[in-house]
Amino acid sequence: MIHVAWLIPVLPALAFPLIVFLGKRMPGKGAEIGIVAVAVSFLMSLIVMAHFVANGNARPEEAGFTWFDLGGFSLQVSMFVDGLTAVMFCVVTFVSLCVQIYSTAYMHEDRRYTWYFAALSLFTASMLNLVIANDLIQLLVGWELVGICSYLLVGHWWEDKVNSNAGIKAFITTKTGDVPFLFGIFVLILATGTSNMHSINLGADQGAIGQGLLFAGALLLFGGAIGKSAQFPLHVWLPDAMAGPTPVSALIHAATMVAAGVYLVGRMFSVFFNAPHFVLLFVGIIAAITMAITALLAMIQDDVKRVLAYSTVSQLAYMVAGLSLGPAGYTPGLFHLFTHAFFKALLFLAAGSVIHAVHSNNMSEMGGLRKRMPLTFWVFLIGAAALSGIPPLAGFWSKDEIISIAYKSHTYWLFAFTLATAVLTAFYMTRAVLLTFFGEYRGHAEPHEAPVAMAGPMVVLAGLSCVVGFLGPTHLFAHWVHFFGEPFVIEPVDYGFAAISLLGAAAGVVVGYGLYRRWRVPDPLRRLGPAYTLLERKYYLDDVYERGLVRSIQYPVADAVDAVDRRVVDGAVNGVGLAARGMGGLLRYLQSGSVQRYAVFLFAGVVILALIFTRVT
Amino acid sequence: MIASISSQEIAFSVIGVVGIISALRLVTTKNVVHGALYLVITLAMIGAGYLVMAAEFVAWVQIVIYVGAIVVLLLFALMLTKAPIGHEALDNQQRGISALVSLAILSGLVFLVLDAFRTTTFSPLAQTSTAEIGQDLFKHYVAPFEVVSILLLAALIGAIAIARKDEP
Amino acid sequence: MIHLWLPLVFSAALFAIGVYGVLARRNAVLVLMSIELMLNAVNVNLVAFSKSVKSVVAVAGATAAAGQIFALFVITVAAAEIGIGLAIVILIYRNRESINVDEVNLLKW
Amino acid sequence: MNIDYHAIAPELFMTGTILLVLVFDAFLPEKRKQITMPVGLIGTVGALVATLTLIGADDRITFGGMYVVDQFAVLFKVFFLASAIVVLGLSFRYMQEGRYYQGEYYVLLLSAFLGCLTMPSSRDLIMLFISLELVSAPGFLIAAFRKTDPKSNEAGLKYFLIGVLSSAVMLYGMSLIYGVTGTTRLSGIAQALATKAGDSNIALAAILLVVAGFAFKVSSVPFHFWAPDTYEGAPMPVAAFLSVPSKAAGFAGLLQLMFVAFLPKADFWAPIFAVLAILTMTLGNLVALRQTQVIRLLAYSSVAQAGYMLLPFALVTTGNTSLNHDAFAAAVFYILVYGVMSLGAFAVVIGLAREAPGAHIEDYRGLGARAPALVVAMTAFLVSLAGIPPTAGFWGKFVIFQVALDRGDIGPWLAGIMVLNSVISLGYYLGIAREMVLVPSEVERRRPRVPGLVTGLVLLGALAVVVIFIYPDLFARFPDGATLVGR
Amino acid sequence: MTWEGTAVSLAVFLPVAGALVIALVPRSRVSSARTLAVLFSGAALVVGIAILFGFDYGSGSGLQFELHTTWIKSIGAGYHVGLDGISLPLFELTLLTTFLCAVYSLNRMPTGASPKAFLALMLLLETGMLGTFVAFDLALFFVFWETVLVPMYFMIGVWGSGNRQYAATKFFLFTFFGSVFMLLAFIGLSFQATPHTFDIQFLQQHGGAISHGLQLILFGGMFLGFAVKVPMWPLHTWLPDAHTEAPTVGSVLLAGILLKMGAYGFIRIAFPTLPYAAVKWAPYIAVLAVIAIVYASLACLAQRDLKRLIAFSSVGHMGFVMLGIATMTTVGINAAIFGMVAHGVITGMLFFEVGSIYDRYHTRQIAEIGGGVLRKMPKLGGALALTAIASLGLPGLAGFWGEILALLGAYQPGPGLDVGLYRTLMVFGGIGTILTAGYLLWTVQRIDYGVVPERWDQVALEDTTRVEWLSWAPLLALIVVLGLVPTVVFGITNDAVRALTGFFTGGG
Repeated sequence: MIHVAWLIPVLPALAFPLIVFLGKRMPGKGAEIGIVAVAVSFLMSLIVMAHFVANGNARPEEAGFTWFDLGGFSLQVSMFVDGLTAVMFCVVTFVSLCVQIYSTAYMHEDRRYTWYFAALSLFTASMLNLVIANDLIQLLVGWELVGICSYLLVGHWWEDKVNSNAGIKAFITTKTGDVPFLFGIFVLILATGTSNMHSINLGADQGAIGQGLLFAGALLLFGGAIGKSAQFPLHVWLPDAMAGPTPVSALIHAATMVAAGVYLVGRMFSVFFNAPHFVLLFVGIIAAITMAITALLAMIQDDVKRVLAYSTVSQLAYMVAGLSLGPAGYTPGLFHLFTHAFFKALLFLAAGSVIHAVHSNNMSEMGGLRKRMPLTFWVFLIGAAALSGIPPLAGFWSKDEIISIAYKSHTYWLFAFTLATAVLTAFYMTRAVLLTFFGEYRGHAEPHEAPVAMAGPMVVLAGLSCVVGFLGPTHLFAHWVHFFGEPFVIEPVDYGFAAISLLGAAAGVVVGYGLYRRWRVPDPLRRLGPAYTLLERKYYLDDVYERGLVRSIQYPVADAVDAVDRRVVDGAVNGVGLAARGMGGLLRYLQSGSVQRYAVFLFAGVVILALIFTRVT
Repeated sequence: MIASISSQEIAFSVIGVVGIISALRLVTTKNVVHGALYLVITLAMIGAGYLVMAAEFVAWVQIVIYVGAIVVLLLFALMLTKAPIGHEALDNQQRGISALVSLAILSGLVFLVLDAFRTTTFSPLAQTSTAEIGQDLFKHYVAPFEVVSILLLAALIGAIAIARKDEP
Repeated sequence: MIHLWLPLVFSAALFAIGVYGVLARRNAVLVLMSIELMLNAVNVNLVAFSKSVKSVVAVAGATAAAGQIFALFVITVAAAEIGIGLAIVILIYRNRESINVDEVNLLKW
Repeated sequence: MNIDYHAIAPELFMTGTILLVLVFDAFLPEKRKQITMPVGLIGTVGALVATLTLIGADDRITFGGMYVVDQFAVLFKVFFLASAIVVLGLSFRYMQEGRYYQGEYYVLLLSAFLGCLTMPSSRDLIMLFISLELVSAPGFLIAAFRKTDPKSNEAGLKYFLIGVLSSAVMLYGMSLIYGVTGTTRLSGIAQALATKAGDSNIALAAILLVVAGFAFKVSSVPFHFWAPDTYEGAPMPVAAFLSVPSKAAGFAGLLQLMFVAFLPKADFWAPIFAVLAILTMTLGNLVALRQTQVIRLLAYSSVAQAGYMLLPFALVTTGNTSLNHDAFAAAVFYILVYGVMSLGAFAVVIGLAREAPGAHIEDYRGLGARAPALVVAMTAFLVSLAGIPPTAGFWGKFVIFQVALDRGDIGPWLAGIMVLNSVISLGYYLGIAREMVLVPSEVERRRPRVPGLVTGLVLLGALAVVVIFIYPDLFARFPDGATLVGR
Repeated sequence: MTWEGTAVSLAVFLPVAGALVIALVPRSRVSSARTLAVLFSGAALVVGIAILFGFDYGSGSGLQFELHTTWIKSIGAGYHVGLDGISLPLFELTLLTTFLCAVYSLNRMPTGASPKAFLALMLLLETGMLGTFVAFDLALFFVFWETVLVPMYFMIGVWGSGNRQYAATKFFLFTFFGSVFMLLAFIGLSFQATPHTFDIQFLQQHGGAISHGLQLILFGGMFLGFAVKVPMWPLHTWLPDAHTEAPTVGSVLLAGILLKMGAYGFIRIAFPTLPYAAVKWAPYIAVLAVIAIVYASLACLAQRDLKRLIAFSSVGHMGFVMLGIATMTTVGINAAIFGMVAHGVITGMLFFEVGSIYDRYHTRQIAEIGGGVLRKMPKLGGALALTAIASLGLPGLAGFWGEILALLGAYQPGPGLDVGLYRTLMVFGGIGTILTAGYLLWTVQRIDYGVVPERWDQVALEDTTRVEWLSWAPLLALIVVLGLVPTVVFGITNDAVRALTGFFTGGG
């Protein structure tokens, strides 16, 4: 079965053209094609997973065929299936399946319903391709394709310029990270003569790649991760990307695509690990900055989706932080990726349900929904608790592992950051729950509970959010996903650290409850004064990018280039033409019309020629 | 530079000076008819020069065609065109540059001639006779002779067509 | 015995004077006369050379009388040219009531 | 003495034709004078046939070496007679409708063509001089043939004055050549110039003066000033005559002088030609950019084209026989190609003379829609003049470039200047095409009534331009085989 | 006269025969001219497809379907045509694109003068373009090269829009300016072979023997000719004008094929015949190429005219092609050829779409169209979005491989080239890809997205017609196929490119 694992991405890929060309004529307007395809993929993923569950140290499955030969090196379409791949398969196909089922209801009245499902299928296929790829270029293909799908889906409601702007911003920002990523690929290809990721990893392990090249390669690759996983300083696109339909956010911007950067680091971990130590240090620093600043931002958002978005960035930073701790953090980092996918997708779907009901994203127009949408409330609460690190839910286990590993590996500063972020996380999630579901209803629409198609996936995800966490302390996950042969440091869960992180979470919850028990205008955090403004302005980063970089290139610089092109470059061309005409205009005055003047020229010409050419001895 | 001056040279010099002076008058005179007369003198002096150089056939052709025919033709033209008299009427505005060009040509040619032929002399009498010229003309130069007749014919017909007053 | 330079300088002078006349005179007939001076200068050259070139190398087509015959052709052609020139002058006079060469400048640039 | 009558049969035919036309003219009633043209045409065709019999024959030397009929001469004679047929065809309706003295016109035109015929056979200074005058003198007259038009008078006067002055300069040079070498025979001059006598300043100056006379004929700067004024003022077929047969005759003479008589002094005169060529093409092209009267524009264009044809002369060196031969062939080939394309362009202008007698460029607006065939042909001619494939003019330039680059030294520089000039020239050639095709006419105009004969000639010319392009060997082997006797 | 020997010539000259036939169609039966154009270009395409089947892909480095006879003895030019792995993709692209243009013209003929003339010129143009890609004799190459000028001049000048006369004249003069110097270089090159020859294959094998100084000069001459055509910065200014003013079919052919001729010339002639000069010139070419990439994308941001924007984008995309060539590596040159084919397909398609938008809106000003095309005409808008996304180099679509592999080539340039410089250029090229994505997405946003402006709301605008689909579908399919299965090009080119790089890596 594992030999045909390649079918997992291929099925949704086939679904895409089918939906595009036939979808409109199907009874379910194409949705069923996508759902069936991804459902089959999911089942196959489970089978693949089972293979690794059955045997934690099963050999990775490699296969491939030549895509094309070019000069000396040949490019392959190939697959590399190991435990990590299998886990990712399951996550992607499962979340995609949930989201697609959910969307049949959520997007019910959308005018581009069919196209929406086509894009979802394309995304799923691309993401799965990214996961299965054993070739950097192939991975890049998937990498960019998920980017364009994100662009298309974020801008799905492009009638409103805000949405298409967000799509462009998402694409361009991640593309900015992709360029160093591309160069990193070049470095590794030229260093090893192959783009096969497994070979490159082996090469790095065996010391076949020089330190300098590893350094450059790893840093540049991380550039891609910064873009895709929305790490500082390229995190700015993700909150804006919330402009897309909420299920899209759940799938792409919470569970899968944004995790691709983390996955990349995990997949190429030999390169990072064997590179000079500074690389992982740098990765950790970036992660620390990101998790802190975005958690702070999440505190003050009014838009529930933005809260979740910043939270996502922050949690991604957790994962990255985990990986930055080296082999010890490898499994926890990826485990957090795994658990986060469930509860964050759940949170988004639940938020979507709320938004669906109240026709607004803003928490200031919600409140008191606990009674009107009890199911949604409960699942949201489960998600929030999981995210906040309340045991025994999923987030607790994975986050706790990272925090404790940070401490145990003597990376105390990172420990401090992770712990502080945990407090903040608990705080802002408490705030979100309170503002959304408690107090009085402040909205205008008539809220109603989600239909079955939406509720089902939410319930399933909620259930999973409760249980998947136990894969951590039971070390099952570590058996499937580990670095370098053997699972790393398997030791019993350190309840001391669990207590610390739980304490932190509780602190966050308590403060949040204290502040947001009742609906208050203005937000109590405004009392922070200038600090609040700083957060409100998103540390002015968007302003710097937007006004300083994008607008200045888009208008003054571009206009200047255009002016230079017209006036100077083209001006020179036209100037030559005008000069020729001008000279012609002057020279024609020689033709004065007076025949005797002509005769003067004639004789003078002879005399001058004679003077020049006759040798005067 | 002149080792000895022969009588022929004296004669030629005199002829030359007269010819040049009248030529100069021709291009400076204020009266066109006078100009024609100066032309006659110059042409005649040239003919005389040919005689001194013992090229008598050319000399007589010179006198007959130029003095006899061409000058008359020119005089007719002068009368037909009622040319005005006076400095301004006969000269254009570029006398200065003309003089300059003319002097440049003169000095150039004189330089070249003296440079090449300072010492060359010839004895006129030892040379060709009219009979020889006639023989050569019809022996070697029949072709141009025939062609030039067509030229004259064409010039004649064309000149008539052009100068004729009536409209076709 | 004549020094060759003597007729040649005479010819050069005539030629130069002719050039001056052509360039500086505005009356078309005078211009024609000046042209005659130039052509005559050529003839003086030819005749003088025909008397002196015997001493030059023997080359193809070097006949004794070539120079003088050349001069005869020049005279003939000059006559034809004068005829043509005068015809044109008269034509112009008929159309413009003037034969000032410098006024003939409809066509220019 | 024995005269080779076969050798001079074309000239004899032509002479007979001239006399016959004269007789017809005398006896035809006023309204039927146009019949003189077919008479002349038949005679010209006869002369052409006579010339064709000389192709491939041995070189015929007659009149004591003064008159030579070699393949070079035959080639040019065929060319002249062919262009004579074209010019006659172009003249027919134009002259008939324009109240001209038709009989006299054809007599003069054919006389000038007789001069063209004798030119490439003339291997003697006297003969060259006479031939040149025979080409020029009737030209002076027919340039002024629109008698009531002051512009035509002016055209004649200017052409005449510059022509005669140039002749005088040339004759002065010839007299000096004679004085230095003792002969008027071209081969003799070459012999003498190869000796010490050729080293004198006066010999070099004489060469310069002789070149000046022919430079006038080919309208090289600074002897070109007559050309634009005369082309513009003269009747259009006369302009066509001046631009092609007359110019080609000048080149025929120049080729013989330079490649026979003056070849030993090539190192002296080649740089002069370099200067003349550069000045000529550059000035011609630059000024042509500013012209709005098409004939005048074509006149400047023909000045510029003369510059291209002069360029191979600048590449000649004393001693490098094969290179000299290539330069010679390149010049001849370009002249022949130029003849086809330039006559074609004039033919189009003449064809449109009924609608646009002033030949102003605005008159041609929107012609693309009204006379597509004519415009296609005109485009072919213009593109060819600019030297762009797929037309014959391209190979014309190509061979010149080839020789120039083979020459090395100044050759590449000259080629570089020439290509720049090609670009400039394209500016105004395109200008004509633009007015004809791209700019619509502001006023409603009818389809032009183009004489059938002219249309036929135009299309024939266009076809020739393309055919020569596709297979230039058809044409290019002539100059290759056209050896000059005495060289 | 075998099929092998005549097939190429048949494909090259069928269109010109068609042009003649069309020219002879009487004025009253003009509509049949359109059918004839489709027939003749289709016949040529059929020959091309037959060649595709007969081509031996195992030996792409050698000339196939070769015909080598004398043509002009006096000049030394031969009629030498054939196809190798480098020519074949471009040859087929030309056949296909022109055929599609003919199909498109069935009901989208530019207004103006006689359609007969337009179609005849288009076919004449096809012959010139095809010939350029198959000629293996410099003189023949040049002839075909220049043959495209006249038809294109008239296509722009007569059937173009607004400022067409200026644009047409500029196009003609500018390209002619470049090519005459190239001609001089060709002739100069021919004299360096003994015996003198214009045969490209022969010259390639003997390129190393030419003195270094002369090589640099000859390369300079060729550079002018090819660089103007590509066009490379700063010789590009004819392009925006010409593309903008040309009728749709003219723009498609200009962008789709004509520009490729310049880059092809570099690959086929300049680099292999002058290996020493190539190494010396390549860094400058690379620098100019990268300037073009960045400059063009910046200029694109400033364009208000949709067509001009697309036109400018060609400058940038050809910058990638030139960067690939200038790396002098197998990867880079393969990338360049791929990039050319991809750009031909993509930009050709973009111009089709822009043309169709113009046909409906009668304006090219982005602000006047005002967005909402995707709402108003979902098919047209969708096709535009797809093509634009392909243009920005998305993997899985055609535009990707040319860009990425050109950059890869720049990371490790050929022997003798400054690695530091090329890597710096690579970085700027990478920045260029971001800017490219930026302006293309911005353009899609401004055209496709948003609500339909009021002024167009009530106007009935027809979505893509059947004939449009007919002429677009192959290109759209190619965009996807090339992206997913790049072997369709690389499989053909790789051998030939390897053989070619041998001339300057081995012989330099």
